[in-house]
Amino acid sequence: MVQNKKIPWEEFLAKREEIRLHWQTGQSELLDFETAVERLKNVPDEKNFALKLRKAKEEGLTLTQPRAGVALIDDHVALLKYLAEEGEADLLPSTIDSYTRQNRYANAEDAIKQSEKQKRSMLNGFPAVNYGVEGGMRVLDETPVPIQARHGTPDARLLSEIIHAAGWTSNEGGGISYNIPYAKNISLSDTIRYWQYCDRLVGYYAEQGIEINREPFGPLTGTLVPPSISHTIAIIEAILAAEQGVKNITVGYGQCGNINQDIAALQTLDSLTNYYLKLFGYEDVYVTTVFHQWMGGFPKDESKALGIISLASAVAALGKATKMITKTPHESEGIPTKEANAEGLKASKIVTRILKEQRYSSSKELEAEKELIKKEVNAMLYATLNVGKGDFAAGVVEAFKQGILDIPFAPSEVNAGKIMPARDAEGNIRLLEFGNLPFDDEIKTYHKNALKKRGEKENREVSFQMTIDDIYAVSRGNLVGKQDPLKEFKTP
Amino acid sequence: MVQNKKIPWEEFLAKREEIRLHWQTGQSELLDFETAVERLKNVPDEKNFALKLRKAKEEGLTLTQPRAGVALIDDHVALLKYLAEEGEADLLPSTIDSYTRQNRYANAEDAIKQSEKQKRSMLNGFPAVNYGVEGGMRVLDETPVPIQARHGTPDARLLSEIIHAAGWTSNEGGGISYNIPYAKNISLSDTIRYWQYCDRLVGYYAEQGIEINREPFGPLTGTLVPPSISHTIAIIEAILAAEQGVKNITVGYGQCGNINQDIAALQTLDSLTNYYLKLFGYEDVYVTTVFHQWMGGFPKDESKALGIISLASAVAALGKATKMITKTPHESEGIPTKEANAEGLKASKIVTRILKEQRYSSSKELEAEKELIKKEVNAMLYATLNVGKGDFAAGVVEAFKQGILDIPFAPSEVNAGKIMPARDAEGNIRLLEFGNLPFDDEIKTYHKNALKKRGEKENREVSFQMTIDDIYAVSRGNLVGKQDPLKEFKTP
Amino acid sequence: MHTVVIGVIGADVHAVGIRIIEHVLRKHGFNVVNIGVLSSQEDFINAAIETNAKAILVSSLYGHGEMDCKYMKENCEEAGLSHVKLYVGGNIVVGKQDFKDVEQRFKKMGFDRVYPPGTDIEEAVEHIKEDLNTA
Amino acid sequence: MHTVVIGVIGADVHAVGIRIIEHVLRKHGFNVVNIGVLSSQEDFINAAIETNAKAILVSSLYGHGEMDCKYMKENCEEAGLSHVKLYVGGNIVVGKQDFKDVEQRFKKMGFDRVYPPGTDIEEAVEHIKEDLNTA
Ligand code: B12
Ligand code: B12
Repeated sequence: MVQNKKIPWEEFLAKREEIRLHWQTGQSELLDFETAVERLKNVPDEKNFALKLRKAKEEGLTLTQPRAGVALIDDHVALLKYLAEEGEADLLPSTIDSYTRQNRYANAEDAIKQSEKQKRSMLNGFPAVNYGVEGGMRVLDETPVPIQARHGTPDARLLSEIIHAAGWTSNEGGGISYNIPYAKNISLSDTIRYWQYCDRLVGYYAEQGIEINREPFGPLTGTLVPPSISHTIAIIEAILAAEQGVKNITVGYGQCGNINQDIAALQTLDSLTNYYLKLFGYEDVYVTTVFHQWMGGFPKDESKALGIISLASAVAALGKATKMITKTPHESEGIPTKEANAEGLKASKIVTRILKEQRYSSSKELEAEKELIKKEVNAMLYATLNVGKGDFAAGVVEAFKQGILDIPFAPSEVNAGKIMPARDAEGNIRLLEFGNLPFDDEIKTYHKNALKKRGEKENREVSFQMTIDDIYAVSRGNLVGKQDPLKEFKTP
Repeated sequence: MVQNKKIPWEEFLAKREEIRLHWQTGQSELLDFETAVERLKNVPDEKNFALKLRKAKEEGLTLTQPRAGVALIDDHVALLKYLAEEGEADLLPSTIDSYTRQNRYANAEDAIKQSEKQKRSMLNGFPAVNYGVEGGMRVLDETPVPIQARHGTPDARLLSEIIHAAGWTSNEGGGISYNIPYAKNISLSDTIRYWQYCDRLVGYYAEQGIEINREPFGPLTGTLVPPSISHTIAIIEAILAAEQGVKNITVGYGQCGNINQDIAALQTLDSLTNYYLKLFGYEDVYVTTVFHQWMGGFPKDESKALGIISLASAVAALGKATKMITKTPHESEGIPTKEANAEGLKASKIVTRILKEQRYSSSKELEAEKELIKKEVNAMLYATLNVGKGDFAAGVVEAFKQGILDIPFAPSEVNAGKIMPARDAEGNIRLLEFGNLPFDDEIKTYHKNALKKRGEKENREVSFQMTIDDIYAVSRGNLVGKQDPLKEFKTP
Repeated sequence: MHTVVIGVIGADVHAVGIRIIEHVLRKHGFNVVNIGVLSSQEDFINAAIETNAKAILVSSLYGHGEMDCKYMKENCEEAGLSHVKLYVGGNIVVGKQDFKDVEQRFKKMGFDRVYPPGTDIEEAVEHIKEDLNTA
Repeated sequence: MHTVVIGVIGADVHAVGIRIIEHVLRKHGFNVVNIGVLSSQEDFINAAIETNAKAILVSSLYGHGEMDCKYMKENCEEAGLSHVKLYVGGNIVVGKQDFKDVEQRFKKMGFDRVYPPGTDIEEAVEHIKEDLNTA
């Protein structure tokens, strides 16, 4: 049974030897710890992800960071440079391709060759394992700001080894958040172990005086996820990381669309993560937050996409998110061109800068929403701890089995998939079906009443059709999905 | 001395004969009242500006309206059609060119000819007087939504006659708002009289059962105008219009940039206008509000411009403005292409639609800002009434003379030009110099303290340099202007 | 009642669209076999053989669709499924490309119908009905 | 201390930029004659004659600049002001046009320097100093 216990050093080293054999680039001498530590110590402060986040939080700034990654390293470097210079990105990513995420390095190798031949990227990201530490170093050296790996990899151990040795000072992911939304039938025990390894690695570097940032993937499926659910996962992953020695953690949240709910979510994300980390004995972890611009389906029209991007930026800035992952006007179509990516960045940048001196005022509605989130998070955390007999790692596995933790629209079979979200009349994400979530009647009644009101307003039943309408809504220019009375289903 | 008294009908008719002689199109038979009334009665409801605004207010929607106007009528019609179809504009304008605004119809005629020759618009708007009632009718008939004339014309009497006879059911302007920001040395008594005429005309149509909307120009100089000042002018112009029989009025406000101040402004604009109209005996006027997207200098970068446009849209929607005048990504450069204009419209549209179910919550900060605005408006209105010995029209003339009313950065010599605005640390527009504004010490101290805090934060003196920095700020990507320490002045 | 196999091909985990496709096809009376995300060509083909399906709807969102769909038609034919209609949709290539080009490439690969990003599934339903009833 | 005449030409009422231009030129030690908005060519020329100015800065924001500036150079010459440098800036044409074209058109009309939208006035100050000291 997996447990929330720091991996013993010898065990870690033994595993490490094994993992370095997964692909030839694992054998590079640059992966030897002495070399890697040296390399990381020489990363200048302004290229250290963890330090830049600390500074931003202190100054009340919301930093911008795009998604970006292409198959060929020359193009990848050029792309990142462009996004920093023309796009004014404060932080850079390297989005990893989907073959690498599934550890299919041979497929990635093929695709690199094909991309070279066809002179266009046949991959949806940068195959960092195939390019190895040397490639990663080049990417960092030729770009002006800190770099983070962003992916969706259930088993990112080799990838993590490579990127950190290359001097990349942040890694996204987690045993839950990179499993449930990104896999079909990988066991949670396995992915938690894999990510304990990645965190232990960062913990080791921390012991050497090197601050590396870790970021659980906040938005999960990006599809109508209620804030309390993503918060609970983020807090558990923060605790799991802290146990392995991670000292700098960014917890994340994807825009829901109702501003009051979004601000309540951002404020509680910060306060609750800090609260529970301390409660469970992790005293010296520096917590920052990341806001993801709308993660669901985007409208096709590029100006409308920029409208949503800018609105998201306003929310991030008012909610004092430390950073924000930006979208692009090409979102609904495909991986963006560098120009489209920079457009999203620039629109985001000016909005966050214009609003940097402003905050969202406290109000009755805001405090009510925060209370609800707090209660729900508390209920899920304690139920998880309970079924784990006091251990969060064991608890997560059991909680997912029982549906105590449940993520809407997840592809994973490990996930119960019994809850169903829908928006209330003001666009807040509420629950239609609670599955086995450990919520008391007060909470459930709150959700039910909210949805009932919407039903009354729209003069229709509260049902899965609302959920479907809500999934389409933003891409069609609304937040609360409208039923289309013209669309009647006929049987063939 | 000009007075706030309904123009006697005979006097109006006599003036009318005279005005119709100002340019040949004034002699069209379509201007005869019988024909004009007939025409207006046949305008379908969905093309009636006043009715569409009523409906939007009842539904809590914020409608979108661009600026647009070119020299040649074919191009103008095509432009408006495009903005309604591709840009999804809810309302259409016809922005009038600057020669027409100065009643220089002969210059406009030249420019039309030149435009025909050069095949590009040599005018910054549509010369509606030159095209006459026939032209205006064609514009309305070939476009799908209500049309309003938007201009900046001190003497718009002939223009107003022509557009209403053509079936356009809204006219922007006012004796103060189309003088002080738009002229150098035209007397206020004259422009108030000109606009009393325009209002009397609308009042006449109202008596015939035709609802026409009138809109004082809210943002004035668009440059750091504190909300209480533009509110005061808007309310006075609403009162002057109501006296002449206008029944449907849209009062306006230009985005300041601090969201709390902007929402406070929008809410008080609606409540105060209604309050004072009733207080002074105008019971049956339907009031709506218009929010102008940022009216100061724009950034050159088009994505950044769209960022500001979208942010403005969020504020308009949360503040429940009935409509919003949109800007475009070309704002800093010149009159936009139709594509750029549609881009601004679409970004605006999606943001207002996404937020349509949401409102801004009441908070301590919001109520405090509203209180301040109310006090200031009240002080200026009563001082104006006082120097007018109970008459608002006479009062305005005297109040401007004494600097009791004073608009920052106005070109008009009628304006005292003694006040100076600057932003506080959160970006609210405050006053640095009060000139002769009739504010009590409590109000003045509030402003002074706010600016003092900014000075302390930025470690510099509160001075005109702050104002200059604030004027540039948004175009450079900030709200609160940053001093540029590199820029030291040397004498040649 | 026609049987159709639906799923998301390759290393792709986008799970939302396919769920709605399932829902809509069911409402239209189809017998839907949803093999879910992360499905290989073999998974599609086996499911089609087992259930005697008349059509396969391949969804691909993540960008690798072009590589994942290579030789799918040939593999279907080899498995004796030449009669089975092949549909593909989603965000089937990397980046915003001219859709006419993309459509041609996939038609050459043997797909009967190719759908651009964000296609309303109702539209495809009409095509499927048409194709299966005339077939 | 050089004298320069500044103003906004034609039916143009944009009053903010010119105010800042005045402020900055003063700080740099120029003797500034600001004739304000809504100024005709004659206003500029008369002011320059009266004050013996070395340069005229024409600001035009509203789009009619091209028409308002027609024959301005010729009119200056006629008034005996051939030696006076002519600058123009702001948003001097209608719409977003390629600035190189615009610059050429205005240079042909006799303007010594032509500035694109949003020019930092500090930049122009350097030019004016240069032009007037070598003149
Ligand atoms: C939500 C989302 C995610 C979620 C998915 C959660 C989950 N497990 O389901 C998360 C965050 C996990 C995610 C991950 C990734 N994503 Co993603 N994602 C999206 C997003 C925003 C919405 C997709 C969605 O759910 N739409 C709502 C549903 C209802 O619509 P739909 O999927 O388009 O399906 C409808 C129609 O297209 C049509 N349809 C679909 N298939 C078919 C097939 C046929 C035959 C027919 C007729 C019709 C049809 O009918 C469906 C129902 O109406 C899209 C962009 C967008 N559309 O705005 C990107 C997008 C699909 N993702 C993309 C990418 C690259 C990724 C990642 C590789 C990288 C990353 N961003 O982290 C990973 C991939 C991981 C993997 N291995 O697959 C790209 C694909 C790029 C490309 N093709 O060039 C997109 C387009 C974003 C972008 N522009 O970059 N993603
Ligand atoms: C504020 C504003 C207004 C205010 C002006 C208030 C007032 N009385 O001053 C109001 C709302 C009244 C207004 C009215 C109109 N405006 Co206006 N306005 C603006 C806006 C948003 C900002 C201008 C400004 O104050 N900028 C701040 C100052 C500091 O910058 P600046 O003016 O650019 O000046 C600086 C530099 O350009 C440079 N500079 C300027 N001149 C010169 C000259 C020389 C020689 C040099 C070296 C440098 C130089 O130095 C200055 C100081 O740094 C601009 C668009 C923009 N820039 O974002 C449109 C803009 C100038 N307006 C425009 C138009 C069309 C109008 C109207 C016709 C229509 C309308 N929108 O109602 C009327 C015109 C009325 C008239 N007869 O002039 C257009 C002009 C279009 C074109 N050229 O193609 C613009 C560009 C907007 C647009 N894209 O459509 N406007």
